[in-house]
Formats: sequence, structure tokens, C-alpha cells
Amino acid sequence: MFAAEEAVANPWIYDNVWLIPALPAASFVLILFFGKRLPYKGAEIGITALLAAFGLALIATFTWIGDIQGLEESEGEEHALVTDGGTQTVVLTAEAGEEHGPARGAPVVNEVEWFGIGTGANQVTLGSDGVEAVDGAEGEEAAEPSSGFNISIGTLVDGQSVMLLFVVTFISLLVHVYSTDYVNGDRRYTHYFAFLSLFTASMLFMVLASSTLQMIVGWELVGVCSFVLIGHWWEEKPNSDAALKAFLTNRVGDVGLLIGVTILYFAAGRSFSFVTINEMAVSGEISQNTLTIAAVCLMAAVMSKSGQFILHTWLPDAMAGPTPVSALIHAATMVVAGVYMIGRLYPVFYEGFSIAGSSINLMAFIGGLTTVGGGALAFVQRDIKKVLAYSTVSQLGYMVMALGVGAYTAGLFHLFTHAFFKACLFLGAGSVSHACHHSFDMKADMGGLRKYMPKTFWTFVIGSAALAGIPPLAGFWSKDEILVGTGAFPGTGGNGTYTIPLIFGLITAAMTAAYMTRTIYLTFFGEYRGHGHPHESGPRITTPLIILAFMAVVVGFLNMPSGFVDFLRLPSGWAHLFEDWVEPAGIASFVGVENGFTHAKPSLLLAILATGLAVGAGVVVWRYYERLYAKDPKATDYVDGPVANNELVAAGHRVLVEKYYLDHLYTDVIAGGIKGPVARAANWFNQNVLDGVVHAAARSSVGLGRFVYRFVDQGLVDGTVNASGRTASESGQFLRRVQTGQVREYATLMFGAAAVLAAVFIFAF
Amino acid sequence: MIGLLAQEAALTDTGEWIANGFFYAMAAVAILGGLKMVTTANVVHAALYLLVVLSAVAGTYVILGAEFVAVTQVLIYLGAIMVLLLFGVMLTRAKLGGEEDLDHEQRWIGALVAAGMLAVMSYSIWEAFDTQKLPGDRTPQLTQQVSDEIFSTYIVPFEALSVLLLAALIGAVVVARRD
Amino acid sequence: MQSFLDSWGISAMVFIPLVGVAIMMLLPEKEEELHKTIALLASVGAGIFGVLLLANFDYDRSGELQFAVDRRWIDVINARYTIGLDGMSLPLVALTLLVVPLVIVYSWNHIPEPGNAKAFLMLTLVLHTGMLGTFVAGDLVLFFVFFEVVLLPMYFMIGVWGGEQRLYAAIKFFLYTLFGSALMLVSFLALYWSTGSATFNIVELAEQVAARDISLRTQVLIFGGMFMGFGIKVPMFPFHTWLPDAHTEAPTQGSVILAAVLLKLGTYGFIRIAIPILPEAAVEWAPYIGLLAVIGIIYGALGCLAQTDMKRLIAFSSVAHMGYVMLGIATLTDFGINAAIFGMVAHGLITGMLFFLAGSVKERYHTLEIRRLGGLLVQAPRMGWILGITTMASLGLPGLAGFWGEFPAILASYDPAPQLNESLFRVYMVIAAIGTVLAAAYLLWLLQRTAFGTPSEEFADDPHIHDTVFTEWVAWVPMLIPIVVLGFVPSLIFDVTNDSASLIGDVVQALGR
Amino acid sequence: MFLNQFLFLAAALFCIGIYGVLARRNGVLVLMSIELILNSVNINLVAFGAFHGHIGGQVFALFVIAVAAAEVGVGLAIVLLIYRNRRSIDVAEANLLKG
Repeated sequence: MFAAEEAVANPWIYDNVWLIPALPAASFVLILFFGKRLPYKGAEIGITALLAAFGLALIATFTWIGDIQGLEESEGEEHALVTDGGTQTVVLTAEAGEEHGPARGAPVVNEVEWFGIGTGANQVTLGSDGVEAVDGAEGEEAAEPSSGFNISIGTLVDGQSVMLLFVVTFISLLVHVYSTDYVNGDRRYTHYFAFLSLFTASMLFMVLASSTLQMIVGWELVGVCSFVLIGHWWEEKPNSDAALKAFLTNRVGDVGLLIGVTILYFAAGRSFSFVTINEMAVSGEISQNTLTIAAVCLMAAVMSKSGQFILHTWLPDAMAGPTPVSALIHAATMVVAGVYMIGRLYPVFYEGFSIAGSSINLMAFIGGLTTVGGGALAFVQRDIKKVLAYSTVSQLGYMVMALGVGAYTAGLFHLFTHAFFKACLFLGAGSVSHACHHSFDMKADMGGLRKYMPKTFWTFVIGSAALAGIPPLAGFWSKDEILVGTGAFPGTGGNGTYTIPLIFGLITAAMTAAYMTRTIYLTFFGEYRGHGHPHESGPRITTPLIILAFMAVVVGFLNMPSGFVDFLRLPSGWAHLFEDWVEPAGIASFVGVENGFTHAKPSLLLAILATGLAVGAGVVVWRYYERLYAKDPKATDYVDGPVANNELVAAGHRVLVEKYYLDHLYTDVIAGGIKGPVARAANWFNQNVLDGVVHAAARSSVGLGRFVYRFVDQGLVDGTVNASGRTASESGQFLRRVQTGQVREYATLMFGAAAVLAAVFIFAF
Repeated sequence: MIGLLAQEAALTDTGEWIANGFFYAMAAVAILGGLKMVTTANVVHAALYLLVVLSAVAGTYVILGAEFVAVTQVLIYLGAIMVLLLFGVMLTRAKLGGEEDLDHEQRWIGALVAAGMLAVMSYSIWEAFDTQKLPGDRTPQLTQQVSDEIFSTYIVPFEALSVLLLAALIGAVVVARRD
Repeated sequence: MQSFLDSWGISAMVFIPLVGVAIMMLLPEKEEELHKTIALLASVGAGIFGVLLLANFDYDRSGELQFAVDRRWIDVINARYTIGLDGMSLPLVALTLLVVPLVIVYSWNHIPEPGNAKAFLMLTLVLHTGMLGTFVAGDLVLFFVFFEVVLLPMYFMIGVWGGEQRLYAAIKFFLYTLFGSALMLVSFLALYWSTGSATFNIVELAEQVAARDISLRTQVLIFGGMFMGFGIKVPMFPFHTWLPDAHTEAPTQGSVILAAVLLKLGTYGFIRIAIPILPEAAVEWAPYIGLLAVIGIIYGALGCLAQTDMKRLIAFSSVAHMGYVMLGIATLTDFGINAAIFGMVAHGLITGMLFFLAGSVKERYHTLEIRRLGGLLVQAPRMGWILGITTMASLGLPGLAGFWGEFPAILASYDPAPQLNESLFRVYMVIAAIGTVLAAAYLLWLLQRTAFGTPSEEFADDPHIHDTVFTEWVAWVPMLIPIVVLGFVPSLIFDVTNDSASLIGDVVQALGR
Repeated sequence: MFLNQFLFLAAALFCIGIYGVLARRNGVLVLMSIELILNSVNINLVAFGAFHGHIGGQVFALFVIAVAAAEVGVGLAIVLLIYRNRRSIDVAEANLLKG
């Protein structure tokens, strides 16, 4: 495998990229201990740290881009894969070099030993080619390498992680600034900023993870930050319920994650390293069967973290947290962790689900289902944040679907663009609610806000348009690429014919435009329905909005198809920049897989069709509300609309309002640890039930626990010990079936047992 | 004195079965007495049956050539412990007649356990020692030998025991003190 | 210095608490402060020796017994005074040395009813000696003696200073464990006789068993006796019923020691005695141990969900957590045993901490009924925070200690020792993984009910409810720090235990199929 | 003379004693049964002493007798205490350990 090996100095930032998560982590500790004594209650530390982290992320981004472009200029040069003691070992995969063109975008791994376990004889040698520990990255003391194999901690820099570094630090910075105004005067202002910092640090830690084990750590840490921030106002029960639900739902998925990582760990010859696992997955050293099982397990984790059907229910509830948190965590960054993981282990999923040349697979199906199902739910929400939450679910489905059909770059690109416009929308919603006395109810407390808060209005419209995929805004480009990538539209090529995902994608495109139009109408048009006088928010809120809106306009141009670039007679280097930067090519861990990346030929017809659908749907909704407001500018629903008149429509509406009854399924039927609504909790505590009959228990694991506890534990097991004499108690002692406390009974048991045991020993020897 | 005679007899081949006969008599007395003791409905009677059993056991010690132990048994058990027990009986419940509820309702479990143990023990004893005999030329151990042994080899346990006795004495006084 | 440590270091560490007991015995009961000081000094004195030993421990040879002493003890049965420290015992000794002084500090103003600091602290110190001795003993008889020494003080602690049902709980605890240790003793004797080697030395016995041709059935039976002895102490699933009662009724300090150290005596026995001496029998038993372990994980979690009392809930959670430890052990691989030792230490710290918190909650609210609590974060924010961190650690959040006991155990069960049935253990793995969800459920539920929300009317204006006090800080911070530090630097333990654990793994490996 | 015959006698007395301990309600009777058990142990000790020609058996029998005396002393004291407090020495009623 080692065709060439030479030492090249690493760019400084690659060796020290660990600083990026370290800064917010330090900020967390500082805010926690000193925040309250500072003039701005700790916010300044967080913002400073984030500014520095953002600066470093920018350096990393430009270094990476510079590398890639330098590489493109010197076609065919080998590329850095691994570093060794501050120098860089250049590894060129021979086959890759010959068959797949120049290697590009290989990950730069920087690892130190974390800990070592096991020196057993069944140990398999490290499978990764040349990935070795180097010192100096994390501040951990490097223990002496034992004869066993070691588990490393380190950073992995490649296009994907650099992209997310940029997104996370950028949006986190804006959210920090925004929050200084939005949560001003909050009961736990300092605490809020501390956890914002911790979240950012954990997310960055996860993004830079070089191994699956490290990813689990980051994955869970972002989860717990999400838990804390959703439950920020924990005095109110619904908030802490939502926080619990989020955490527990994620835990369900984590079971899959733990198992999946375990399977991959052993399958890859005892390695957690992403590089090793990917290499072995593509080289066929891990059997297809194993990969499929691992991929299915990991898919469960994706479903919970990235809000895919049917584990998405926590995401809308998570809106109980402060709005900036929703923007940062539950729209732009944490929820894409699942998508990010798919990208990280793409060869595993790619081989495991046999994505190439297929027409449907589990990932594409779940993604497609989520994108349509989530979008439909957005129609019936009163709460503006819930609309956005379901929209997020829907868009995450889009991303997963894209990865499922093999459109790797398109999926990640959509992740990238979505982060900006969805953050913009969430922050916009926060701004609106700031004006409307902290209400999020569009129907009761909003309407006509266009006049009062123009900046918010316009940024919201731009964000919505980007989300709906109206050209030339960001969402259009990424969405179009996904639709093309399904390969089902005539003339696009692609590596499979994913017809169903294409249809799902088109439906979603139309739905997205429709529900966003509805949201804009309900919020900004008509007449103000709330009380008091709404006003535009302050500059610390509007500036981030404007910046994000700007990004929502421009980021799409990063990945224009070359045909379009030619059409506009732009320099050809402007085409598919994002693809060049992010997509790996010709490296050992992606051999073969990158062939399967769908680089379908963009189709003008498809673009027009999708845009037409979106615009058409938007216009329909627009007409609907125009007519409504013409009748009564304060109305929100037709009094005798289809929902009132048509039973079928009414039933459908009911299903949507009830969120497909999934919550009922979870809480009432599966119940158990997943959620504890008031009624259940009350029931839980109901001593009468606890002390009472059996039948109420069987329906839930709580009930099951109670059942087992009472009858098996206290009755059977305990009873056996406590005693034999009870069995003979034929007299009226029936109700006193608790311990008699009789020493004699214990003695009986003791002697009896001694006799039995003696017999056992006598006859056994 | 019968014991001593039997002991003498045991030393000769012809006397062996005399000793055996004496042993079986003692054993029968002991076992029957024991059974009566645990089944009788009268506490005082039970104490008296215990007396019988202990005497019979002392008899077997004599057969085994452990005169000093036999004498100690008689002195301490029959003289001291029995008196103590009888005092106990009288102090706690001065009723000297029979009583109905001296046993538990579930005494059959106790019987079962005891029978089980007996079975297991008998089997293992039989397996282990089958027909091994006691040495025929055993002589009664002299008291002096016993005392030599106690005060040389076993001096530490002996001292420990004396401390235990003292502790028990004080303990009994403290526990039973009326205040 | 070195030579003194080599020959006397461990003995000094183990018996210094007893010296403290002797001094306290002579002083009148009224001098409470003095008693507390002496107790603290004695436990810290043991700790100082412990630190010296830890500092002089050769970490490159952590697979061997160091500072080993081997002297005559009871000649008649060839029992010898064999002690030593290796990578397996070191973390547990360190844990004990950490926890006991903290318990004494906590006792400074938390002597439970009916008072009598003298007796209480003396029992604590006796426990200290017993626990340390068990962890360093290298001779089965010595091990057994120390193992039993622990029993009585704990019995009195529960029986005298416990809650309302204390007598019941104490006698149950006592009889249960005594029953187990009786069987264990039988096994030890059987080992002594069946090897015919006339030794109780663990290492020698292991060699003898390997060298002699002892029938597998015999080995399995002997292992069974040990399994009962250790399994009851752990406690493993069907033998756990003493635990919730004992924990619930014991005073805070008792619960902490019980959870932090006493339960580890059982698991330690498995990896120190049962498996190394009888590896073949261990292979036979492992599937059943694994089964009981995963049943324990799920069952313990379900039990937790049904609890209404905070302390009882924490007690039941021990059943689940020790299930992970036992699952790690049941894999019979170096990986699993490493995980198990880590799990023991982590569980000791975390659950010990939870019991401390429960004790302090009880002291403030005079109840532990979960439905009456709430709003701890409002009334005692710092304590609420600590509770939050500890529950997070307990549910196995990465970055805190609990994770490294749990995840490696799950990982190890994917690939158990070659003699074991792989598919079976993979099923165990999945069940254990599901257990993590339930763990999160009951712990978060506990957190939500006690820390979140607003205080109920009953306690809203209670002036007794105050935030963490000085002695609590002193007792808790040293436990919280390792919880966090071990979360990020697991090598602190893994590096120490690895060699010893590998020895066991290799022994099993060497058996062949 | 067989060693067995002594051992059987001891075993029988032992089991009778056990039955007594398990079946009797009266505290004093329980103590008596325990005496029976101790005696059976003594028979074993003396018999084995004779079997091996070793005097240790007798010595230990003596020790057992001494310990038995102590045991009866303390045991009776406890029974008396219970009687004074509860006006009964029924061990079935002594259920302080009841859960």
C-alpha cells in the first residue's frame, strides 16, 4: 500500500486544530467559575472564545481549500494522509493513483494514545495502514505504548470536518451575539452561556473526532448539552419533560450507535479509527453482511439524533428551549450529527446498504419518508417554532435521503446551506416572538408584523425562499443536486434509479414552499392579532439575521453545476467548488465508493419542474390567504373550509394534528422510559395502583418493573429466603405474607441447606 | 463403676462385646431420652430427660477411656448446667405441669430437616469409616495426661477460653440485671 | 524507606485503622471531637501509607504482586500471611482509601441517630481494615478472615444506626452474606483438599489446579460455591434482595461504604480468586454468569422504575450497574476484566456520591419520597448541580467515569473468550445496550423529580433546607474530581489494570477450546 | 468396637437436637436442645481422639463443655430478659427481626 513515503511539514493548523474545540471548552469552565462576577455575566468570555475559534476555523478552511487547489494545479501529485511527529507522511494508494486519478481530500489524522486495553492473544494487529500515534495533539499524557493495542484520541481534518467547523463556529458565534439580547435578564443568563460554550466545544470535538469512540463521546456530550438547554427553564414541567424526551429518545438511538460501533470495532480488526474502518469496508475485508448489520444499527442512531421517522418526535418538543438554542442545536448543528456520521462512515453505509445501482434502500427510504412526513406536519402547527422544527425534520430527511441515494456531496451540501437559512429562520422566529411578548402562537398573537419589523420580515422571507428552493438562493442549488442525484429523472444519469426518493423530493419541494408561505402569511400579513405594540428588535438581534440572510443568498453559488457556469460564461474554476473541497477522491478509505458518488448531469428540465412545483404551491397558499384576509384581516382559518366540510380532509387534518399518533404510541403504548406526561406521571405515583392490582401494570415497562418488583423480587426471590415456614402457614396468616422475622425459620433454612449441600458434595466427589 | 468394669473388660478380647453391649445400652438410653426430651409436653420433664441423656453420654465417654471428660460432664452438666436450666424454667414460667403449645405448628419441617441431615450424615459416616475399628489396646487416659496437654500445647486456647468465660459471666449479669 | 515499604508498607496501611480503634476504645465517649479527629487521622494515616505505596509501585510490572509479604501464620493448616498489591487490587485499594476518610469527614456533623460517635467511628475503622485487607490478601484463609471482618461492623451499622426497618435489614444482610461465605469457605476447603497441595496461597493453588488432573465436575462445583459467596456479595440477580433493604435502612455513611467498596469485594473475589484458580470451571460458568448479569441489568433498571424512594432507587441501580461489571467479567477476556475493574471503581465513586446526596437530601427534607421532593435546584442549587453531574455520570455519559465501565463491558461481550458461545454473548450485548436506555430513564426521571421544578408547598419556606455545607464540600469534591478526571483520562486505571487483567485473559486463552 | 457406632450415636443426638431447636417454642427448651447438639459434638471429639490415640480430642471436649457453660449462662440471661419484657419466652413471639 505504501507507494511513496516522504516527510512534509504539516500546516500549523492541522496539528493544532484541537484548539478549536479547546477554546469553547475553556470558556465553559471560565464562565462557570467566574462568569457571574464579570460585567457582562460571562457572555463576553463565550463570544471571545468563539471569535477566536471562528478565526481558527477560517484558517483551517482556507488552508484546506488552498491545499486542494494547490493539488489540482499539480495534477496527480500524491497527497498527505498521515502525520508523524509534526511531519507528514505522504501515502499514496498505488491503485488509487493509477486507476482513480489524483488523490484528493484525504483526511489528515493526528492522534495520541488515549489508553490501552488488552494484550490478549486474540488480538489482531492494527489494520490501518500507517496510521500511527503522534504526540502533541491533545494535552493528554501519552502513556508508554504497551504490547497491546491502544486506543487513540485525536483529530481528523478533511473536507467534511472543515466544512462543519466553519458552520458550527460561524453560527455559534452569531447565536452568542444574538443571545446577549434575546435572553437578556434571564434567570440563568450565565449558566446559559456556559452551556452554549460547552455545546459548541462538544460539537466541535465530535466534528474533529478521528475515531468512532471519540465520536460517541462527542455525540453524547452534545446530547446532554441539548438536554440542559432544552430544559433551561426547568421550573416548568413541560420544559423538563421535553428535555427528558429528547435525551431518552436519543438514548434509544444510542443503543444502535453503541452496537454499531462495537461491531465495526471488531470487524475492522479492533480499531475505532474512521480511516481504518472505511478502508476495510471498501477493501472488502469486512463482510457485506457485517456491514449491513452495522449500518442498520448506526441508522438507528441517525434516526434519533437527526430526527428521522419514527424517532423524530423529540425534535418538535425540543422547541421548549430558548430560541437561539433551537437555532444552533436543533436546526443547524447537533441534529445534523447523524448526517455527519453517515458521511464519516460513508463507505460502511455505502457497502452495507448496497447503494450503488439500486433503486431503494433503508436509508433512502427513511429519509424520503421523513422528508414528506415531516413536511406534512408543518402545515397544521400554530406554533411558529414547531413549523420550523418540522421543516427541519423534513430537511434532515432530505439530507439522509441524498446520502441514501449515493449523492454524497449533495447531501453534505444541503447540510451546509440548510444550516444558514434554517438558523436565519429560527432566529427570525425568535425576533418575532421577542416582539410579541414571547409568544410563538402564530394564530393567536401574530399577524401583520411586516409593518412593525421590516428587517425581520425581509430576512425571514429570504430564509423561507432559500428553504423553499427558489432560485438563485442557497436551497435551490442543494435541493436540485439531490433531486438530480436520485438518478431517476430521465437524462440525469446517476448511479441508480431512485424513483421513489425523487417523487418524495418533489412533493417535499412543493410542500416546503406551501407551508413556509402559510407561515409568512400568518405571521407577517393580515392584521396584528396579539396585544400591545410590537416593535423591531435591537441590533444585536437583527445583525445576525442579516448576516445569515446574506449567507442564505450566496452559499448556494459555491456548488454551481459546470453547465450553468459555462452558460453564464463564468470562469470554469467556479463550478462545483464545494464538491472539490469536501469530496474525497482517490484515497484508500474511499476507494470505489467515490466512484459511486452520484455526479449526475444536472437537468434544466428537472430544475424548472421543481421550481415550478414550489412556486405553484406557494402561489396556491398565497391565494388562499389573500382571499381569507380579504374577508377578515384578523382571521386565521376559513370558518367553513374543507376541514369543516369534508370528512376525509378532516380526518387527515386530525392525523396531522395528532402527529400521526406517534406520541400516543410512545407514551401510551410503548410508554416506559421514553416519556412521562402528566397523566402518566400521576399514575406512576399512584400508590393505589402501586399497592393494588396486577393488570394495570403490564402495558408499559414501568408497569412491568412494578410487576416484577412486587411479585418476583419481593414475592418469589425474597420469599424463598425469608422462608420456608410460611409455606406451611395454613392458619389465618394469609395476609401477613411478609417476613416473620423468625430466627427459627432462618435456622431451618440454614440446616436444610447445609444438609442438601453436604449431600451434593458427598455425592459429587 | 460399671463403666470402669466395662473398660477393663474391653481390654480383653472376650470382654469386647461386653463393652459393646454396655455402649448400646447407653446409646439406647441417650437416644430415647433425647427423643423424649424434644417431644415431651412438660418443661421440667424435658430437663430431667436431658439429665438422662447427659448421663448416658458420660457413660460412652467412659467406654472411650475418657474418664476425666466423663467426670467433668457429670460435674458441670449435671451439677451446674442442669441446675441453671431448672432455675431458668422456674424463673420464666413457674408452671410445673404439662403444656399444650410447647411445639410449633410446623414442627414437621424441623423433623424433615433433621431426618434429612441424619440421612446424609449416616451415609457419609458409613462411606467414610465403614468397618474401621478403634484400637483394641487403648488404655484409659490419665487425668495428668489431659492436664499436661491443656497446659502446654493448648495453653493459648485455654486462656482465651477463660477470658470468654469471664466475659460470659459479666455479660450474663449485665443482661439479666433488673434495671 | 523502600525496604520498609516492601516489608511493612501494606501491613501498616491495613492495620493503622485498628490502632485508631484501640486508642478510641480507651477514651471516654463524651469526647466526640477527639474521636472524630482520631478516626480521621487513622484513616488518613492509612491513606498516607497508601499514597506512599502507590508512589513506589512499579507500574511497569503491574501484573505482579508487589510489596509482597509472605510469613507464617497458622501452621496447622498451612495458612500463611500473604499480602501484596498488584494492578488488579491497586485501584480498589485506592478507592477504599479515598472513600473511608471522606465518610469520616462527612460524619463530622452527620452522626446518625442514636448518636454515639465513638462506636460509630470505631466500626467505620474496623470496616476500613477489613476492606483493605480483603483487597491485599493473597491467601484464601486470610482473604476469608478479612472478608468476614467486614460483615459484623456493617451489621451493627445498619442494625443500630439504620432507619425504621433496620433490624430486619441488618439480619437479612447478615444471614444472606453469611450463607454465601459459608459456601465460599466450603469451596476453599474443597480446593485445599482436592489439590492435595496443602496450601491456601492463591497463586500456588492456581498452579496446582492447572498441574493436577482435577475432574471438571469437581472444579465446576467448587466454582459454584465461590459463585454463591461472591455472587451474593456483588449482588447478582437472584441473590440481590438483601441489597435494597440494607441500603435503604443503612445510615448514609453505611450506604456509601456498602455501595462504594463492599459490593466490590464480590466482584474482586471473582477476578482475584475464582477465575484465576479455576479457569476451566469459569468457562463453564461464564454463560450463566453473563445471563444473570444481563438479567440483573434489565431487572435492576425495571426495579428502579418502580421505586418511590430515592435511596431505594439508587440501591436498585447498583444491581443494574454491577450487572455490567459482571458481564465484563463473564466475557473472560482481558478487555472485559479491565472494563469490570473500571466499572467497579466508577460505580464506587458514583453510587457512593449518590448515597451521600441522598443522605443530605434526607437530612434537609426528612423524607426521600420522590413525589414529595422537587426543586432542589431552586433551594440548594449547588447540591442540585452535583446531583445532576452524578446522575449523568451514573447513566454512563461519556466524559464522566461511568461510561468507561459500561461501554467497554458491552464492547467486550461482542467478542468473548474463544471457548464461549459468541452469539449468546452478542445477545447479551444487545440486552446490556438496551439497559443503558432504561438507566437513562430512571436516573433522569429521578433528576427531574428531585432537582427540577419548584419545591412543593410543604418545603417551600422551610428554613432547614440550605445549600451544601463545608463538611459536605470536603467529602464530596474529592469524589467528584475523579469522576470527571477518569472520564477523560481512563488510562489512569486502564494502564494499571491492564497487565493483571491480561494475565487472566491469557490463562483462559491458553486453555484452548 | 467400631468407630462408626459412636459416630452414629453422635449423629442421632445431633439431629434430635436440631429437631428440638427447630420445633420447640420455649426458649429454655431450645437451649436444652443446643446442649444436646454440643454433646453430640463431644462424643465425636472423644471418639476420634480414641481412634487416633491422641489426647487432643478430650481436651477439646473439655473446652466445649466450658463454652457450653458460658453459652447457657448468657442464653438463660437473655431468655430471662425477654421473659421480663414480654412475659413470654416463646421464641415464636420474639419477632423483633420481623420485616
